[in-house]
Amino acid sequence: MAQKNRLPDGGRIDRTKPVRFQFNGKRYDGFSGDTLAAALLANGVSLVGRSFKYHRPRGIMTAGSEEPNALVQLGTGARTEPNIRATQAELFDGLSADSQNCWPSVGFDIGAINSVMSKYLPAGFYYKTFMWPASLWMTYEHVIRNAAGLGKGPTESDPDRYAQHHTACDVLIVGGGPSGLAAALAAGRSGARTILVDEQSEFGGWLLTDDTEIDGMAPTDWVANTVKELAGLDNVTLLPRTTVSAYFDHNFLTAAQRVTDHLGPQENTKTPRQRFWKIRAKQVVLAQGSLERPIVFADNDRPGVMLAGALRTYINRYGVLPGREIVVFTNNDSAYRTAIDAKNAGAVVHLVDLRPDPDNPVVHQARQAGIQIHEGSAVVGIKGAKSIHGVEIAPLSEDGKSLAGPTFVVSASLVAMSSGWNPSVHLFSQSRGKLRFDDALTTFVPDHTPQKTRSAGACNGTFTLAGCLAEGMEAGAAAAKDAGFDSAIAGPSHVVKEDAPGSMRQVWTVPTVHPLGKGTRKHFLDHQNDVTAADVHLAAREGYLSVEHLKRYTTTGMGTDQGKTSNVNALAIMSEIRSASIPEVGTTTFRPPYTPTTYGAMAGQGVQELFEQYRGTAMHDWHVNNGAVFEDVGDWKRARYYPKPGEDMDEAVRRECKQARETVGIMDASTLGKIDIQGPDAAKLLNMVYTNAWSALKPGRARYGLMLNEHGMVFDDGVTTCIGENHYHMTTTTGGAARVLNWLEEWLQTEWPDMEVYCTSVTEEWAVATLSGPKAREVMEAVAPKMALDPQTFPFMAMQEGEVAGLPARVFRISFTGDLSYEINVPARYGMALWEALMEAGRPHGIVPYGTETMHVLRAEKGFIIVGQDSDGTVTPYDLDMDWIVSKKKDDFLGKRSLTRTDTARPGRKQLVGLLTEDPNFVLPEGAHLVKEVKPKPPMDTIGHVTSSYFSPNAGRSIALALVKDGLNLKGSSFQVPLMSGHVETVTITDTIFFDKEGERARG
Amino acid sequence: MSKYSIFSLIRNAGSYHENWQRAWRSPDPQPEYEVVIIGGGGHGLATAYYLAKECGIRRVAVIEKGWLGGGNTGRNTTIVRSNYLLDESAGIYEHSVKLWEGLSQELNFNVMFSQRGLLHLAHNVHDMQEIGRRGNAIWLNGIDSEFLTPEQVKEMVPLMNINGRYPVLGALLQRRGGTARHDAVAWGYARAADALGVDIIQNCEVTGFDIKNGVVQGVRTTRGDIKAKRVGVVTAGHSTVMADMAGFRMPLESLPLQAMVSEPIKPCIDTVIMSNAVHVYVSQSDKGELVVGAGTDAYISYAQRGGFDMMEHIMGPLVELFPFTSRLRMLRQWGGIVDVTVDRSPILSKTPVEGLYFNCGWGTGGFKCTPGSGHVFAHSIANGEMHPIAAPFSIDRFNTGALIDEAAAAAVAH
Amino acid sequence: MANITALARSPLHGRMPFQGSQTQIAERPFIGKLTLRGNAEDTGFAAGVGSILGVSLPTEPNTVTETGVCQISWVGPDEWLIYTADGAQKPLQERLKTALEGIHSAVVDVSDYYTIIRISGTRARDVLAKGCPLDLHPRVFRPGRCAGSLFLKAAIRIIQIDDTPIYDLQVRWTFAEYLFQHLVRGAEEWN
Amino acid sequence: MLQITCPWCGEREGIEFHCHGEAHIARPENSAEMSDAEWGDYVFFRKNPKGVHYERWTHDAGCRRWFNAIRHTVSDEFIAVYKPGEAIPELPEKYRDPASNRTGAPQSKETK
Ligand SMILES: Cc1cc2nc3c(=O)[nH]c(=O)nc-3n(C[C@H](O)[C@H](O)[C@H](O)COP(=O)(O)OP(=O)(O)OC[C@H]3O[C@@H](n4cnc5c(N)ncnc54)[C@H](O)[C@@H]3O)c2cc1C
Ligand SMILES: NC(=O)c1ccc[n+]([C@@H]2O[C@H](COP(=O)([O-])OP(=O)(O)OC[C@H]3O[C@@H](n4cnc5c(N)ncnc54)[C@H](O)[C@@H]3O)[C@@H](O)[C@H]2O)c1
Ligand SMILES: Cc1cc2nc3c(=O)[nH]c(=O)nc-3n(C[C@H](O)[C@H](O)[C@H](O)COP(=O)(O)O)c2cc1C
Ligand SMILES: [Zn+2]
Repeated sequence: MAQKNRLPDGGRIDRTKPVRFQFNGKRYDGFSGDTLAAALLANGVSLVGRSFKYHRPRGIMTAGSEEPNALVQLGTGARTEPNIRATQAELFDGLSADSQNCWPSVGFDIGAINSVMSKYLPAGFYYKTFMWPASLWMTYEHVIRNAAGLGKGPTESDPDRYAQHHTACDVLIVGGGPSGLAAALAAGRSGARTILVDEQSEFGGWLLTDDTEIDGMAPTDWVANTVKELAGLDNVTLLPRTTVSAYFDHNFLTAAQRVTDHLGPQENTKTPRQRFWKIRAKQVVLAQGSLERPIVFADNDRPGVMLAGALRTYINRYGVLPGREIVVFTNNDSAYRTAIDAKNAGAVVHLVDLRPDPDNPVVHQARQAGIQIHEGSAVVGIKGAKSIHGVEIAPLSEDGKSLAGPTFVVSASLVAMSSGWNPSVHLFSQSRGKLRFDDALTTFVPDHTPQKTRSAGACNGTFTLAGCLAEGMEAGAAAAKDAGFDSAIAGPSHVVKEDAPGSMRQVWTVPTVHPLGKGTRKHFLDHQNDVTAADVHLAAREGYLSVEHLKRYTTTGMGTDQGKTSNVNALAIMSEIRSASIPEVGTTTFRPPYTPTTYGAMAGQGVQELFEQYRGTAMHDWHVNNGAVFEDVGDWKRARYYPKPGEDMDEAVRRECKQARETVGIMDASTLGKIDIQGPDAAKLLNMVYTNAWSALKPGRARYGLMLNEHGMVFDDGVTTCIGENHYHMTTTTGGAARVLNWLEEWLQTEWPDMEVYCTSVTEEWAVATLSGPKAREVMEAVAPKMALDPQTFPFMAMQEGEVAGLPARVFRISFTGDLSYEINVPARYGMALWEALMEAGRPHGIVPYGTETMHVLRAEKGFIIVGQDSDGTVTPYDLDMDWIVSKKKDDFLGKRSLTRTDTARPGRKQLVGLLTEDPNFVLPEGAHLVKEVKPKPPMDTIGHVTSSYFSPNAGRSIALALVKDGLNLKGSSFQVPLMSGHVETVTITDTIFFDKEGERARG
Repeated sequence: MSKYSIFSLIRNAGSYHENWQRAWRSPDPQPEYEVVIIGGGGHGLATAYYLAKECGIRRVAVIEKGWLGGGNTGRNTTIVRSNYLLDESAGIYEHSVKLWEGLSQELNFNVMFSQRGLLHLAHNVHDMQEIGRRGNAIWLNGIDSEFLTPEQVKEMVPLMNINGRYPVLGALLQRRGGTARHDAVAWGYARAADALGVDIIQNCEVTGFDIKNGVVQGVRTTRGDIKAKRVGVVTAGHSTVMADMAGFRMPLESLPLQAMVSEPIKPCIDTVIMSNAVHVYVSQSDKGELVVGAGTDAYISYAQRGGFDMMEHIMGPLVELFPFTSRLRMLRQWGGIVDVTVDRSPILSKTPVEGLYFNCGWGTGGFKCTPGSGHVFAHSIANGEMHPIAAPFSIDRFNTGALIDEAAAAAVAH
Repeated sequence: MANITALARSPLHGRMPFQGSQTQIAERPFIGKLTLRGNAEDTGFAAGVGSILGVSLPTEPNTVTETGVCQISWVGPDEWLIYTADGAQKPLQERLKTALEGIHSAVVDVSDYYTIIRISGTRARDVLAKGCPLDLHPRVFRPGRCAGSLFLKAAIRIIQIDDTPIYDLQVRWTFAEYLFQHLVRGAEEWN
Repeated sequence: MLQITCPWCGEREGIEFHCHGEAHIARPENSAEMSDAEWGDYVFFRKNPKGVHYERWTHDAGCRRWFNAIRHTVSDEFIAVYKPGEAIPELPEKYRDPASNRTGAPQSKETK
């Protein structure tokens, strides 16, 4: 199809590369180098979307990332993306996009009823209604929710990959227009590690639009030369298509690079779609340029109203003239160049200038070009809704508040507006920079920032090209110098011939025939969120005078464009209402990101199967191969049970439990934390961190200990063994390993630096297999023929080094099951060999591998606690009925003083007890509560809760542990446990040992 | 106060919305009030409202150094729930949820309290034990509480990945939980309090106290001294700064807590979802953004912004739990200053200075208690004795050891 | 003791090395590793260690000393890691212990606590940049330097071997798989 | 993300570090004689200043050492870092704030 608005030549598009795409199901042609917006305009498509609230028809307003209107749904299926700015989406073959927030079509949208109703829907209307009847709110809300939102999210997983990239540099330059390029030259030539970033597909910024010569060259030639020089410097990194999204403390900036987006969906997903840069810069040069301000006039949102600079970009950069009859509406000189270029491209142009007597060389040029200039006048209305067919113009009164003459209409399909330029101070502001209001430019410019950053060029309020180049050069050189590089060779300054810009005339709200807010016409500020000048007046009237209240009440600046085109206009109008200066009104806070940033890119490659590590032991593969079902314990994968075909968890666990007590079981205990502790003061350290006494422990002997935090609460437990003189091997819970090591280091390094102790984590150094059960010794005898295994030489709570299955091993006679147990530690590389040898040797004795679930049952049968399950960070050793482990003799240990605080020492605290259900087959759910008295329905007063609960095959019944108020004094009493299901179970409080009360088996 | 309703809206549309009244006045501070409340966040405004409404004390001023609701009230992820483990917590948060349930009507301001349900996901055995205990505790406290199977979770939230690295094993649901429109809460209380005569004074910073013989006499502000025999301090992240002015310390640390929103999209998540093991929480606002949050940064900061690390830490979990979010985009990120106690429970308390009351320590989770806290705090100040619901939350618990340790016991905040 | 080396398995046992055109990634299993702790300013300690290793310990932070037999890297102000041939670590540990008798110090065998993944090739730096916050630019990080840092959620220690560049990454046994997979994933885009 | 200077390793990315709150809180040696309130003050009550803060950090991913830092809690600027046992550095003039008793060097010169 013919691109009816495409100019016969010119532009930076590649006319040899036609590109086909679809919009709203219709096929169109464009060229490589187009953005979707440019291609749509080339094809004469001006109606692109519908607005958020009123569903007003909207077109394309800008040519950059500040676009508030032209948001589209890009792509389909798993790759669909909502809210993509048509002005940023580069065209590729097969691109397909749709209008969003409209139904059934963008041309005929039912939601446009809101526009008709708009007089009932002013800012904040929802706070005032939908309150009656109260019960209907959720229904109202449902309707509101469905009406809101813009595009649709995908519903599938993302097929693309993303990557992150850390980097450091001497000088980071944000923005590759003339200022940024000049800065990059200076910094690059100095030898500094320099990164130049620009969010567009090519460097050049405004120079891709403008025609002012530099050193006698066309600006694009200068850009090409400059980029070529920079590309040749290996200390310079060039990052086009990369948006610096955020500026954090200490010169840390993030940037999102679109690696393949411009190519469309990729078959080879190994190349990341986007790369997220994390940059630590010694020095930063901000050269972000400036954004043009729209003029707030009646119906300034119609498709066909665009920024003057944007129109010029479409003409010069994309070779598109989106209308043949154009009205350029301005308060400053810069739009004259648009008018001239449009005229030269063949359009009929009217210039409407708010200034009564513009008089600058460019004005004369425009006149000479045959452009009619309406001075001291304004556009006061638009004819047409889905497209423009006429523009109403009228002269303005001196104060700009009313019309000073009759309105006349000129035929036009396009309005190009300019109310001046706002420096892009977003990143500067994010850097904690303070802004200053510049009266001449009527906008905010950078003032000072605590970070090592400089602003140069248009983002610094410098709008001449010569000024931009000079400032860029200077900033680049100074930044390099501050980063330690001599910049004497920065290069000569550039020669540019241009006119000084003339003054401006601000009319913050252009009047129309009707008083503001009273006619059918609307003066839009925030196009995306449909906030009008009248809404600002309403907010002020109702007392939402603070700029922050204004923002939140009207939602101005809260859309996906974050008010890039609207904020200053909103402030200005508020300042007029309040008769305050604009700086008094102030700005809202600039926050990251500069433009919306893909979550996938920020997540990087750590997603899906690479989300988080699976920590597996040296024997992990064996468990997998033998059908283990795993559970997550922190980031460990632990074998939970080993079902035989047809078994469920209960059945498997019952079998494992029985067999482990009758013959011998084997468990992988490698995950326990292990810390090597050495030094003359090792015992002293243990005495401080454990509640019990450690001085007397002999080499080869082990002891159980409890650790408290300074609040007096149990936070870890484990067995520590004396390996040799001044040398200990501490074990911790699986989840507590890192915490305990940090705890020891904290005290050693900060509080007791004189203690001579070194701690080294050895958790993964050792693979650990535990043999447990009456036949354990027989198995050991088979695999460790050289070890003395008789209980006299190798008793309970002893350790011995030797050979097991031919492997170097440390064997501990400690037990978490209450049965005769050996914890066999070998270097991790032999873990699998050890395990296989033990299985082999155990086979004649009926060995059974068991998992964590069985371990939990076996230890509960013995009343052994699991810290974190039977205790929860509010439990003292006394609460656990473990007075025996709290030394009465030691002067001090961590947490000691807390145990005697009023509340901690109070009787009647929750204490750990055993529970027996009335029905021996009923297993209480963990977390169920005991109550004083069952009532027909809650609330009921509870006295405690079940912490552990299992069916114990060895006790032949269900067993449970519970924390119960004053539990230790209530043994023998019965209470009830009501469940949500309606079932009420009666339980009796007992002690915590359900099996082998004398404790003979472990010593065996 | 002229009433808001659909009728007033239609009527005002007729006059081009030119006759709406100011939501609240902007009075100059008077030399003396019966009660001064420092801090114009939700809690402070609610306190003032209930003082005027229920305690008959109308000579009340709320002193706010910036703009109303500009503290954590204006920057939180708006989760409301009362499914807390411990009886003391259940007491105060459920008291609050009950007030939420009639709040729009009470204030004649739609605070958009949306009881869309709130899910706590359990991803491992330990989580299951935790929700088991908490779910039962909540239920026995007479608060709604349900256990869901993974299949039921999937049905409620079809876009959730329940078979990820840490599969969903179950969930705890509070149907009466949900969200509310945070700004509207501040504005609604302000408007209603103002209508009862409360002076709301913005852009006025309290810089010191007038204390004689251990008894508070008034406050010093950037707009002059104001006398008051009873002063309530409700300054969230700045509580220790205030305590310092009064000469004592508080068991608090002020940490950055961040949140972020995505670009708005059509409804896709209808519930509030919280996961501790995968460490992210998400809901979708009425406007369409996904509101996402996580834990605090780990260092004290009054900068009211967070670092990038914490944001980044949320991304993996977010995409893990909701793979479709990978192609969505973050629109805005911000931070608040939250005052965190060791036991993650608030402080509502008398202080060493007579007549000076503190309401703070809400940390990462006090928005939900805005009505409840204001209500019991108002009664405490009015009666000179802490309201029974507030009494357990005294500062003294850090000395006696009677912590209300939601953190240790349940490891859930927000 | 019987010959048991055939029974040994490393954490990446059975994993094929990644042989890309621009990046190569492979495990270097079974390197003897000792953690050495002590006070470098204590002349007894320094002399004792020197007598066994033949060199003085690197005391400049994040540097490596090579002896031909051992590679000794600085870990902290009182902590070093010694790499040596597999099998040599136990005798070395014993000799160090003997030489340091009576001096507060510790020598711990951590050979299996960690493994080493070697990454090399022209894209090695870019692959590392995907998860490691260290500035590895040749102006800053060179052969002979080492540092403890992170690769995403894995704690690593990194030593630069030469300018190719080649890096050795030391990682805990249970994070080896995670690190390896991430490095391979990171390298895939260029191969 | 902060950039932090480890007294040993030099400038490193903040993700390698962890903050552990207020520094220079000596563990009381006479806890048995302390009242609940005195003990509670040691365990729970912190300065939490808005301004200059003396705090403890560890270089977890690097050299695993604890060290002290002086940081401004509004600007998040690191004013100084120092090793345990080293004398507390003098505060530059511009950070001295006589109005607040929370800022300024800790009372005890102990550098534990
Ligand atoms: C990112 C984030 C997410 C959160 N998510 C949730 C959530 O999902 N659910 C939930 O329940 N809670 C959440 N919270 C916590 C919740 O926001 C707070 O607990 C709650 O809003 C506190 O309210 P407030 O009124 O006490 O404090 P604020 O709203 O902070 O009000 C305190 C006020 O005191 C003022 N002030 C301070 N000093 C002075 C002075 N000297 N003079 C005068 N005025 C002063 C401040 O300017 C401020 O306006 C979140 C918080 C954050 C930051
Ligand atoms: N009144 C006027 O006529 C007027 C007004 C303003 C600007 N100008 C002209 O515009 C030019 C300004 O030059 P300049 O170099 O300062 O600005 P520029 O607009 O030419 O370049 C800025 C560049 O920064 C990029 N950018 C912005 N934010 C970014 C981000 N977050 N991440 C990555 N890239 C980002 C943009 O894509 C753009 O390419 C001069 O030629 C000047 O004369 C003229
Ligand atoms: C629940 C919630 C939803 C929000 N939604 C948006 C939004 O849609 N657009 C937006 O720009 N900001 C949104 N914000 C963020 C605010 O703009 C602002 O960042 C926040 O209130 C903190 O204030 P500050 O950034 O001015 O410091 C939202 C904030 C909250 C608490
Ligand atoms: Zn270090």
